[in-house]
Amino acid sequence: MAYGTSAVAKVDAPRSPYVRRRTTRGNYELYSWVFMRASGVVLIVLIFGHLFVNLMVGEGVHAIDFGFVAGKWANPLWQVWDLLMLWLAMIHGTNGVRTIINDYAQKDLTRGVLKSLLYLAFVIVVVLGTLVIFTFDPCPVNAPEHLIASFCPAR
Amino acid sequence: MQTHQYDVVIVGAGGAGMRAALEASKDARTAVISKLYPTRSHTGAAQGGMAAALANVEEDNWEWHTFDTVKGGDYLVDQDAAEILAKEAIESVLDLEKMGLPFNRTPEGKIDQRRFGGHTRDHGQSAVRRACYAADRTGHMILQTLYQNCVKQEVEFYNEFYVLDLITDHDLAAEDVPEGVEVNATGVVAYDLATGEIHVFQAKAIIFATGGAGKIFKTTSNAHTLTGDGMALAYRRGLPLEDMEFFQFHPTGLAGLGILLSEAARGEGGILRNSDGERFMERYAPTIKDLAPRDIVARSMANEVREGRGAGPNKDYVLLDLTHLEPAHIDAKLPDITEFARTYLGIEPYTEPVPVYPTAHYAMGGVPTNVQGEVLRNGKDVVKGLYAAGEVACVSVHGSNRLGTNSLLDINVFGKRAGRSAAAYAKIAEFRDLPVDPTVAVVSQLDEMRNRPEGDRVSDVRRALQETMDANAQVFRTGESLNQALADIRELRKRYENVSVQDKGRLFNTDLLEAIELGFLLDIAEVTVVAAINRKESRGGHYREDFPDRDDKNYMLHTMAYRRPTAAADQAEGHVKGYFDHVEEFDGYKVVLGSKPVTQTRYEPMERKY
Amino acid sequence: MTATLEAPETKAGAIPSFEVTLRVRRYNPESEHGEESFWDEYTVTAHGTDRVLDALHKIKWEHDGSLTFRRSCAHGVCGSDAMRINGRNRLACKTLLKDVNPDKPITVEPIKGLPVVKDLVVDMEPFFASYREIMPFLITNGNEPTKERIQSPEDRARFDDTTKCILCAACTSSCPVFWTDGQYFGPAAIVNAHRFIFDSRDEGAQQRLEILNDKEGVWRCRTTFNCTEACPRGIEVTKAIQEVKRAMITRAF
Amino acid sequence: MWSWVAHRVTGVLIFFFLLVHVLDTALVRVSPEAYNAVIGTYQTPIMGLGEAGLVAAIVFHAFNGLRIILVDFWAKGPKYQRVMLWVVLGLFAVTMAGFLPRHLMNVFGGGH
Ligand SMILES: Cc1cc2nc3c(=O)[nH]c(=O)nc-3n(C[C@H](O)[C@H](O)[C@H](O)COP(=O)(O)OP(=O)(O)OC[C@H]3O[C@@H](n4cnc5c(N)ncnc54)[C@H](O)[C@@H]3O)c2cc1C
Ligand code: HEM
Ligand code: SF4
Ligand code: F3S
Ligand code: FES
Repeated sequence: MAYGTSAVAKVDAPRSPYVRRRTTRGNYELYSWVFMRASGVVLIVLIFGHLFVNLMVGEGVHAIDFGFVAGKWANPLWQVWDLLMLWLAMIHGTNGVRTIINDYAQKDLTRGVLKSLLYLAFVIVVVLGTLVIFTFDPCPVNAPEHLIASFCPAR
Repeated sequence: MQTHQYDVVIVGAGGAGMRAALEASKDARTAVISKLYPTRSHTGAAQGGMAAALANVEEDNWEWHTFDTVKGGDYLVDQDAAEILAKEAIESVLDLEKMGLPFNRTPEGKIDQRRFGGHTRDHGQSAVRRACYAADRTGHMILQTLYQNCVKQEVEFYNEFYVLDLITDHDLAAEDVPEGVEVNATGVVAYDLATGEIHVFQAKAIIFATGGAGKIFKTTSNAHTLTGDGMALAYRRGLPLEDMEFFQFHPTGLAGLGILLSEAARGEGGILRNSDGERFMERYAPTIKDLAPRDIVARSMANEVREGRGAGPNKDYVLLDLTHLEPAHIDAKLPDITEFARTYLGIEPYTEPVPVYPTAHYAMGGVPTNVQGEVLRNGKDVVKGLYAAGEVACVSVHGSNRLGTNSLLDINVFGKRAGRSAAAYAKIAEFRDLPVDPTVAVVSQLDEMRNRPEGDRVSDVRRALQETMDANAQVFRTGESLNQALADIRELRKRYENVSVQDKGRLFNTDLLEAIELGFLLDIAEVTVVAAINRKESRGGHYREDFPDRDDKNYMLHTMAYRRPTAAADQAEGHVKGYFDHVEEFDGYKVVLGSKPVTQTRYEPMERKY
Repeated sequence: MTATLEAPETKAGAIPSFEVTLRVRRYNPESEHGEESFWDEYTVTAHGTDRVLDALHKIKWEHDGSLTFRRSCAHGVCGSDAMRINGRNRLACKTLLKDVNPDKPITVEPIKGLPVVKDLVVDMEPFFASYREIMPFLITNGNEPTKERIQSPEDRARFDDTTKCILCAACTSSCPVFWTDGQYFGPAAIVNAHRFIFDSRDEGAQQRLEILNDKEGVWRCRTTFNCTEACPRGIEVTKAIQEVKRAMITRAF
Repeated sequence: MWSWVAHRVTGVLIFFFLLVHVLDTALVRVSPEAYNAVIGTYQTPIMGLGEAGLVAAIVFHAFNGLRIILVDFWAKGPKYQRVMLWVVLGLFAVTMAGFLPRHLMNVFGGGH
């Protein structure tokens, strides 16, 4: 019956005690939880549709170029489709990353900074994306002819 | 050292302690001190049920329940207390239900009841459904429910605090205090496990509810922490212990392990069989067979094994057969205990019988109290401000053998009573001065133990104690075996003087506390054996092969064991020449036995047949 | 009726024994290791029906008295000895050595996410504080009935599963969300809230739902199922949490 | 627990891709040349593999997301969570089996 003390590996010292910092009640987390699920279901349709059209139909990635995009957005269905996808995915994703930050950022400061960055990125991307979809001009005036869509008057 | 002041201090947070706390904290500033987190007390291990003549499923009344209790206890029961127990049972079950306890229900939605050993209708005619239950975790639900209500009432707890001394204004183990002189309990000294600090609690009223002492035996259903602390502390202050020779051995412990399989298994139809497959209880108790009281069943089982009809490779256990029951029924009524069989023995109770053997289970004796929960210091005087309830106490509702389901009842009925009495007393009483330095004894004991450089191991001494108790003071006892046990205990006492602990730290030093607990175990084992040697008859849980019959003429008395200075008189109250006049000398003190009459109201002792 | 194969043999000598090594993560601020945790390895002899708790006792009683852990009942009903055994939370008294592959060293660590006090002992206060916060007691209005409250067996069955909890903290301390910052109420508190929310006699469900509708409440649960796998009482913990979530949604919409 | 870790990781992965993806798509506003130049890099084999990984991430995240939703709203969900995880992995394999050959052919084969 052998017994040996061996201080083999060093491991982290235990954490110091804590208490729950504050109560933060309200329906916010509830709505965000429901939203994650609702948007998830809708996103499945939107994203799979998107991927399918972009990557699977015809020649896949190789078919994508300016003309392809222009052609798609000429159709209001795809405009709405992509807009919805953009918004839902961004809100869903931002909310998801927010939870993750809440989980792992222990210090209030780190958490604040990370979240600010997150929301900033959210605003930039959503605003930019929306603008692009709405102000998109499928037939820029001075673009080389071979790049633009076949239905443009310039061709 | 820290000092606290409370009107009522309760030691122990099991069922009895918390039931008392719920009562006391309504009217008095109350603290509960417990060496375990409350929900970890051993009340939580109780499985089968809690008796009350609710008559929800069949005709029943509290008088029948009283009779069964008296008869089950082999007539050594104080009948006034048993009446209270049976009468107030109904209210205490309803109390628990109102506190939220999720009892199993009848189809009409009332509290369901089931059969249990020794519970009969019409004074022994046939088995009756009297045990109220919540699956096979009734104790768990009681403990949880009481704790929940303590949370609701914001009861103050000191968890993982070990009470190591009782402070009284007269130390009866050292001085001679004549009958009638007032003795007061004034406080307790506790040890905070987490920090190693000593705390003194001054109180107007103190309630002991520290539970049992099963760890004096090796094979036991009791927790590692059931080391008889409360009994030993009272005993060391010279307060008597009553009826300690009566220890209940539960018939169905998992063989070799002692883990309990509730009597509910038999209540739901389980059958005991020997190696021939014979339902041997038909021979020993033709009327109620497997549901006879525990002492009878345990003895019958031990007898089967002794006579070579045990099962297994060593023929050292019998079998509990549930295979004829529907698996769905087993799952609904006995989920936990069948799980034990699977986990610990790898046996599937649906299809295989389970190996069982008697296991040390319940201390019928303890700190004597009256029906108000007040602790007695002899046959009649109470210790002012000291109360006890639960397994630590002996109101003597269990006599020489407790009926299944009567203990959960006991802790509720008498826990409540003790709590109420203590709060009422605290209202009229004043705080009494503590000695100048109340902690000396405890501190020096701890320091000595901690500082002893090398010595015997605590675990070796404890194992030796448990082994001799199992071998010599178990289901079958003789004068010879008991004297052997006593000799061993004397020997072990010497070794105990010399044990040392390896952990010398202050923080969470469980090594040190195990050493202290071993001291309690030795005290309890000593009284148990001395009392057993003196009782030369067989009654209930105490079976002397050299005196196999009950002797009402000479022994229809409660044993009262007093620890006294060597110089004290060799007679205690209740001295009966030739019967209750045993004196046992130890180094530095002696144990003097006396007696206390049994209160009889309406039931004359009869032969106990089932 | 014959005895079965695995029937225990009480006679010494007849019992097959084997050697088993335990690798215990220790922490003792009073030792020379100070605030640093360290590993100790012990090899002891064990028998067929021995549990991890028996092995720990053997170490404590025969080799190293300073090894510290909590235990009481020794058969899985008091909830004292939840610990991390080979990376999984279990009760030491319910884990048979032969079921955790005794051929390799068995690692034993304190449960995660609660402050360690000494060796395998953690500070349970934060855990019980969360429990107390969810008002774990029956709340009723109006007059008490003279006899028991009536409850049908079906209504009683509704919350049976969650009445089994022994507050061992195996679940909460296995939850990766709880590990992150310890602010989450944790599955055990929710289980105990569930026990009352779905008790037909109780009238405090709204208040409890309100309490758990917290940033640190049920919504932090990410259905990782660790708790369900850890629960020694076999409670379907995640299911209970989901039922509480659904009750909140029904209430909000 | 590992399904949750994977869900988390894929979620973050997709999120960062989305950021980049919106930005590059925004280039269509700048000029067709710029857009095509960037999109052109998507068509290299390296990016093609990356893209396959992304699709894998989305597919897993999506199916596992559905599993989570079932756990949340279907009373028997928690009971069958493990079964459903296998179903998710199965569907994932099937979908990828349908997608990968085609995609890789487009990336590597294509002859453009
Ligand atoms: C396995 C099993 C099954 C049972 N089944 C049934 C049944 O079905 N029906 C029935 O009626 N009875 C049953 N019993 C008996 C019954 O459960 C017990 O007798 C009863 O629960 C004892 O309750 P208690 O409150 O007196 O003590 P416990 O519940 O044991 O509580 C003791 C308390 O005292 C504290 N304590 C002890 N020493 C100290 C100290 N030195 N300092 C501070 N605190 C201390 C402990 O921390 C604990 O809180 C069973 C017993 C066992 C072991
Ligand atoms: C394709 C359809 C999608 C479905 C069905 C889906 C579903 C879900 C669900 C149900 C959750 C909640 C998980 C939880 O609470 O435990 C979730 C979380 C998340 N999702 Fe999605 N999602 C989809 C697409 C996306 C997209 C496109 C992104 C990126 C922009 C994304 C990023 C995230 C992130 C970051 C989380 C947080 C993960 C976590 O907290 O662990 N998801 N998703
Ligand atoms: S739910 Fe299970 S794991 Fe969690 S505390 Fe209760 S018994 Fe322990
Ligand atoms: S482990 Fe934690 S995340 Fe939810 S399912 Fe259990 S509480
Ligand atoms: S010691 Fe009680 S649960 Fe393990």
